[in-house]
Amino acid sequence: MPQLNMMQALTDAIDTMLSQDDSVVTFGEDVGYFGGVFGVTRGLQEKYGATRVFDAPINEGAIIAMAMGMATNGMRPIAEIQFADYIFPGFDQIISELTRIRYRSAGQYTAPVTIRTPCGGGIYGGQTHSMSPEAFFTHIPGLVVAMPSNPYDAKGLLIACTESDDPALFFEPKRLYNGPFDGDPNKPQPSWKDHPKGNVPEGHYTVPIGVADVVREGNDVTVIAYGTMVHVALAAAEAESVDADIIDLRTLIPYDIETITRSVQKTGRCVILHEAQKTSGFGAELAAQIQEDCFYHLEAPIQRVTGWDTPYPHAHEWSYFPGQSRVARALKKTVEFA
Amino acid sequence: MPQLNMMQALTDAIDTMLSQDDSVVTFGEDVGYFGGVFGVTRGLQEKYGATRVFDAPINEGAIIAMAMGMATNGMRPIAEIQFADYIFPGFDQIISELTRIRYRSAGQYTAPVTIRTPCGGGIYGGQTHSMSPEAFFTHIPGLVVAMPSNPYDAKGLLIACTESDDPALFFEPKRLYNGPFDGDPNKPQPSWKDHPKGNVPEGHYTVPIGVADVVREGNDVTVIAYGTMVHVALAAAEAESVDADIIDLRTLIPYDIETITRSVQKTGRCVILHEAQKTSGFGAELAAQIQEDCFYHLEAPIQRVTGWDTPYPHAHEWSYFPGQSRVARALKKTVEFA
Amino acid sequence: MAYIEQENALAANEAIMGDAQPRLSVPAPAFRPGDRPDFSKLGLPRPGEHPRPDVLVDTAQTHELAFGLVSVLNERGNAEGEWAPDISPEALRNGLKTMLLTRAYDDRMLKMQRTKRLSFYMKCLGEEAVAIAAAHALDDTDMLFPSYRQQGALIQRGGDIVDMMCHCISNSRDNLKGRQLPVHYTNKALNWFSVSGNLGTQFPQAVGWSMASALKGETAIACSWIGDGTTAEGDFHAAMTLASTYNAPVVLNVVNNQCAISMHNSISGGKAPSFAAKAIGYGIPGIRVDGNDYLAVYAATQWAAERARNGAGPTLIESYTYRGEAHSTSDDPSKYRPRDEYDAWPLGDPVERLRAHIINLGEWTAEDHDSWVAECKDTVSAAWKEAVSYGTLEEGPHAPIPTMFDDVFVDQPWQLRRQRQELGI
Amino acid sequence: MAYIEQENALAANEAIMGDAQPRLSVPAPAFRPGDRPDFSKLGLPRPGEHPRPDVLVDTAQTHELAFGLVSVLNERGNAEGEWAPDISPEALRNGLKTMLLTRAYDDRMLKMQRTKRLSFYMKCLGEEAVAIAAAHALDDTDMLFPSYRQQGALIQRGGDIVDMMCHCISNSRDNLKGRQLPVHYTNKALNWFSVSGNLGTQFPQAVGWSMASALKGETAIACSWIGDGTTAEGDFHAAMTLASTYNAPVVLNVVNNQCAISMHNSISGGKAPSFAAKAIGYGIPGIRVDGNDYLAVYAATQWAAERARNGAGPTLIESYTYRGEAHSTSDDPSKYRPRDEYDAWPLGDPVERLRAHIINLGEWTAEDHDSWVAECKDTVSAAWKEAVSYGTLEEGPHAPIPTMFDDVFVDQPWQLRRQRQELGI
Ligand SMILES: Cc1ncc(C[n+]2csc(CCOP(=O)(O)OP(=O)(O)O)c2C)c(N)n1
Ligand SMILES: Cc1ncc(C[n+]2csc(CCOP(=O)(O)OP(=O)(O)O)c2C)c(N)n1
Ligand SMILES: [Mg+2]
Ligand SMILES: [Mg+2]
Repeated sequence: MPQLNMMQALTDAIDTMLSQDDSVVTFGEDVGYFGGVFGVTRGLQEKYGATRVFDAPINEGAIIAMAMGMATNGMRPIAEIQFADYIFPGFDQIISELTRIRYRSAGQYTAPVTIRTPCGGGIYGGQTHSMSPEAFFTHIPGLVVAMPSNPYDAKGLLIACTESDDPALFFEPKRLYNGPFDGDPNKPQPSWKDHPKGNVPEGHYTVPIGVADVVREGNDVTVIAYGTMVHVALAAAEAESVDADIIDLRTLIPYDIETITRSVQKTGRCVILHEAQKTSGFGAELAAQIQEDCFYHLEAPIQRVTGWDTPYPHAHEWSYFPGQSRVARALKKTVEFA
Repeated sequence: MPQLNMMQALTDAIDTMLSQDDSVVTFGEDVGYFGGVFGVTRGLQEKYGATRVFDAPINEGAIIAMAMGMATNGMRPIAEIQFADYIFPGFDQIISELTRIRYRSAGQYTAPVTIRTPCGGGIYGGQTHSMSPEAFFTHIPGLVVAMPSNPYDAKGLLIACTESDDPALFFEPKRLYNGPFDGDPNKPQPSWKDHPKGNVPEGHYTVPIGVADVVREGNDVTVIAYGTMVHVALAAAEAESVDADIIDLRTLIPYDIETITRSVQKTGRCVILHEAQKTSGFGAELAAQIQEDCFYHLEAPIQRVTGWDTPYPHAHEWSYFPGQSRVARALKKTVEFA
Repeated sequence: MAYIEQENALAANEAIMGDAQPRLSVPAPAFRPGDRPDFSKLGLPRPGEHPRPDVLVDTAQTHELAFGLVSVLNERGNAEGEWAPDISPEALRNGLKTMLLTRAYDDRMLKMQRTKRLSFYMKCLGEEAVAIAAAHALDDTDMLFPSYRQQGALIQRGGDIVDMMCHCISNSRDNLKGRQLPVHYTNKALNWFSVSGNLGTQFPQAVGWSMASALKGETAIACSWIGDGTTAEGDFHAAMTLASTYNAPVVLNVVNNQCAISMHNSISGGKAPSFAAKAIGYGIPGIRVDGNDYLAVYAATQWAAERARNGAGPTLIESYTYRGEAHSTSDDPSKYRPRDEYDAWPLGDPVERLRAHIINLGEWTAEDHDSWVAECKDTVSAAWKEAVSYGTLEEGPHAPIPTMFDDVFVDQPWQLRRQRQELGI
Repeated sequence: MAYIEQENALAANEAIMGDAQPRLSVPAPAFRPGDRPDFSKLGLPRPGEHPRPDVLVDTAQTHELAFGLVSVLNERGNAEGEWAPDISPEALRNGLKTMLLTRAYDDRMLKMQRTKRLSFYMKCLGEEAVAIAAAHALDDTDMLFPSYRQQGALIQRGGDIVDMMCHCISNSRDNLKGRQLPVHYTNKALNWFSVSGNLGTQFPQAVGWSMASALKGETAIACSWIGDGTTAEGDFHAAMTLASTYNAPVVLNVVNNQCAISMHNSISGGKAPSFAAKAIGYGIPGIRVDGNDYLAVYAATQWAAERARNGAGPTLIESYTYRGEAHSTSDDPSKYRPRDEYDAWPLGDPVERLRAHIINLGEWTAEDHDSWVAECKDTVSAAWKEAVSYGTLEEGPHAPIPTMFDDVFVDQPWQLRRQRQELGI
């Protein structure tokens, strides 16, 4: 099996879909000839032509509306939003239209659109190239929300989203494009080369929507994470040798409540991680549901380790990012709580 | 003191601000000559002229951007978004601009804009005239989010928001415009006429931002609600004679954590109510924070009674609305939990 | 916006030009309650005045059409000029009949709303031709992306009156399972998209739909309508930009009925010479047409559709008309415009104008007309009786409550399953 | 978009017109890597060709200006025609000097980015006149709402080079406390708004700002710039609509530098004859100007500003120019356009063109030029040395970490207080 980084795995997924299904098209800002500012669609216009892989005007609402219109006419568009920070001009088309058309038409029209967008910080992108806006979208009925943490899942989940008849929002943690970044900016950039999840099968396969992955088995505390924070959690647990049960959520909506409750009922303790700001972040939903479903089993308050309730600052990026030390502190505090 | 309904109280608040501060202007769709589709600005254009009270093009993003531009030039605009369901074309201007200008300019520019918008269901408005989208906005750093439950608070809070140098989003539960609706659509529409909170002082006064109001003292369970659900909670507690401590949050961001924890530490039990869909609703944030701050005191899981995770249906409006019976069931369940 | 409205809009404020300093202008309409509406200064072009360019004409040659007004039917009900379309008497009668049936349907539904049998309703009085003549000029395989005021086009497509009523009263037969506000019809079988409550969102979607059609090598095109007020939304610009960039086979209509609820079109249109003129900046042909002239609307739509089908891309059509009724049953226009303004409207009634034309042709008589009007009345009464026999909003039966949780996702996720159980169903 | 680009865009696809069926067109630029760029067919109007209408002219009389190109400086560096502005030699020299200082600043910052002293940088090579001549034509009390490529206007306003550098390296002297990406300057003291990373958002804000100015009876106007690609955003339409409706005293600029990162302007501009032509549909004067001609940009801005100050409202100015450098330090244009395309660009270099003009006037010499260039080099070197003495992004010192929690709200709410404590500061 070829060893791919996350960008290559995503290119591979789109290539696979374009080749097997004529109804698949992909477009977005700089997506055509150039192949995207992160190169995820590089080479695809040459391979499939300018009417299946093309540039789109700089209007994120237009991109999503175009995708939706095409989808209601039998296509399966994969639309790229260049940065998650720039998805908001398209927010209305997502919440009012894309995710409602099936419901309001009682199933007469469906819009199998997949929206790909890079998210997260750690690249000195400042407040407009670093956002993790996933929580907003988890409050929208009818939208699948996914965020992979490695190349294998990235390809399999993107194919699953594209083939799903539900609209899907697919977040790509850009700090993971080149390697399993564990939150330590001072270490040399790790690579997917020698990582098991960099092993990406050729051709078609899927990672099921709604199924989490337990990336580390443990008994003392459950850690729920997704995207970049999965690798931060692994490193922090390692460093503090905390016997953590670490869950890579992979799909946020619908999230895998069975895997979560099974784990929390085993450990009795839970720490939730995300890079996005804390207040009303997705960690709030998880904590609220867990305390309801696992009340008897909880031996400590559920902790949320997240970004701060501020925009993502440029110079203080590493004071904002919920890194290993903050995660480790929360793990210890939770494990030792009595 | 005059007895006003909620629309009159809001008109009074805007009138008060327009008369005392030349920098206050108000605009929105149908806000000018007509006075708004709910009549909240009725009579004000005649009184203050077409350059202080005026109609705006049907572009919610333009309305918010215009307000922000004016605010950075010394004005205090009160912008109306005709229905909360239609605020999303303006979402980008709110999250990327209005709420960030102070931060990204390090305080050089500020945008004291107040956005008023009617929210909530119960008027057979269907899925595009019934939304309660407050949760989305509670995840945005830098935005005050308020929702009054009665005419007295409506006037005082709107004045406080207008005078605040922070941008504020002011939700008006439209089902309360004419009376303290308690969730029972079969009873005759109640009126503010004979309600103590319909007693609205003339002239200038404020209800402080960030301070909740305990509308019923009790010992067995804490109920946290805002807007219409405050009246549903009161009626349900009455009907089931549950000794509930009922908190009217009034301000969602920043929310009054002291009042909440004081109450939950007293009762040991908590039920959270909102009309919006459940998943990642504002109830999630409240539950997550409460289980963290009151872990030792909690004797039962925190319950969320909310709208369903679907668009607001037309015919089944009253099966969607979290009415008295659902609230009562949650209260009993929580009080009896052991 | 255009013609005297604009001058009056400005007049309504202090003079603008040549002021010593910047001065804000807030446009106002020519007439408010109490004023005597007088449109004599409107100075519209005469019917037949505009030449009809070849459908493949270079866009740069079409600018005239955006500033003028394509009109075919003259005062005497005769067709004039190059735009006069070639329509069979049979088809003309059908057009007239459809407009009358739509009007009868609207009247009935309004009455029923007044007696609280509907939660809400919206009429299209005076705008029947805008939707019906356009649908008439298109193929049945072309997809329509309407706003809430093109019910006439649904009826033209063969929409069943009983079904439409069942939707409006959310009963057990409502094909939308009671989920939507009245008049937000969806009918895929008739290539009618789903009416959205959110203004303008369908405009760029129509462009995307038409692009897919072209990508698949199909000949079906898309047609969408928005109102004058809605042109201010970003989605108008999104649609025009997409259509221009990709040369999409789509007909984009702006129904300029002079107002948006209470707001005069000069609030959303500003100082624009016309809404059709907005097309110039996108390199798209823009045509302003007399929206109360069935033949003109038909001709313009046919021109645009033929252009699109031949690979020449999009057209923007502004239908210049007047909203004869309240915005909706929640509205009271007497609060913001003269009660008799509609009577003073110089472009007349689309029904009367087409009627006169067909009578002139000797293909229709006053008797035919009266008997059809009577027939329509009976049709809608009978339809209403049948519709309510399937239930009403107030008493039901509605779609079963559990269906409320369907169609959010393809498969119900655990959250919805639990919520459904919580509701005890 | 306009001229040969469009023909080529279409040529790049199968023929469109007259096809038997709808056909999607995806525009492409005239030249890609490997092609020999040849703009000889561009056929631009000659300098001096356009008459200059009175500033209070009726908008309807201005359409010519939207399709043409206002140009003043001819091949020989002489000013031609009615648009030739009256600028003192002193002021002309200042304009030239400011362009050269801006260029020296850009060069230095790019070098520093290449050596990892900055996280990111964006040059404005070839577009200096677009920003500097416009700012020059405005009053210092007029508020500027720039994009990230108008640093020249900030320098024209007297922006301190050291302060600008300190922002770009987020050091202890950064007036934005390290919160913003480099080049996202804010400088209220100089009536320079806050550069946003989100494209186009400042355009309607500028309109709102200018409306407030008019409401307060002040004479200051607003001026904003966006790029060709950004015109596709809804905020462009929002700004144009607001400006038209309220007759706002604002100058709205579209900097058409032919591309948006890798995308040719025909992706966002579609088949539009020009970006200036978009103004027609809003009833706003649109002027396309030679963006590499300092005098032409100055003249058009002055015309628009005077019009606004006299109560005649907004103007849209398209500056036709070419992005001489990469989009940003994250970009590699050789991947999508010919390396030598800039050299082939027919409108030349704004610096060389103004230089030739002032030399023709006998107000500047080659020696003056060289010594000023040298002086600029020294200035920026000295400035850089001073700037880094206040810290760098990598080593700091930065603004104190706790300031990260300031300015979110006027008063820190409990959430932020707690978070600050959690960070242990
Ligand atoms: C995004 C959005 N904003 C506001 C509204 C509220 N609204 C419904 S209809 C209407 C007026 C529309 O006027 P116009 O576009 O001229 O269409 P008309 O009703 O005249 O046919 C408004 C403001 C809405 N439905 N959607
Ligand atoms: C809303 C939004 N979408 C996308 C981007 C990413 N982006 C940054 S610059 C740019 C290209 C802008 O091109 P143009 O408007 O022509 O300006 P130029 O860079 O050529 O000066 C894009 C797509 C953004 N910053 N904001
Ligand atoms: Mg209208
Ligand atoms: Mg550009």
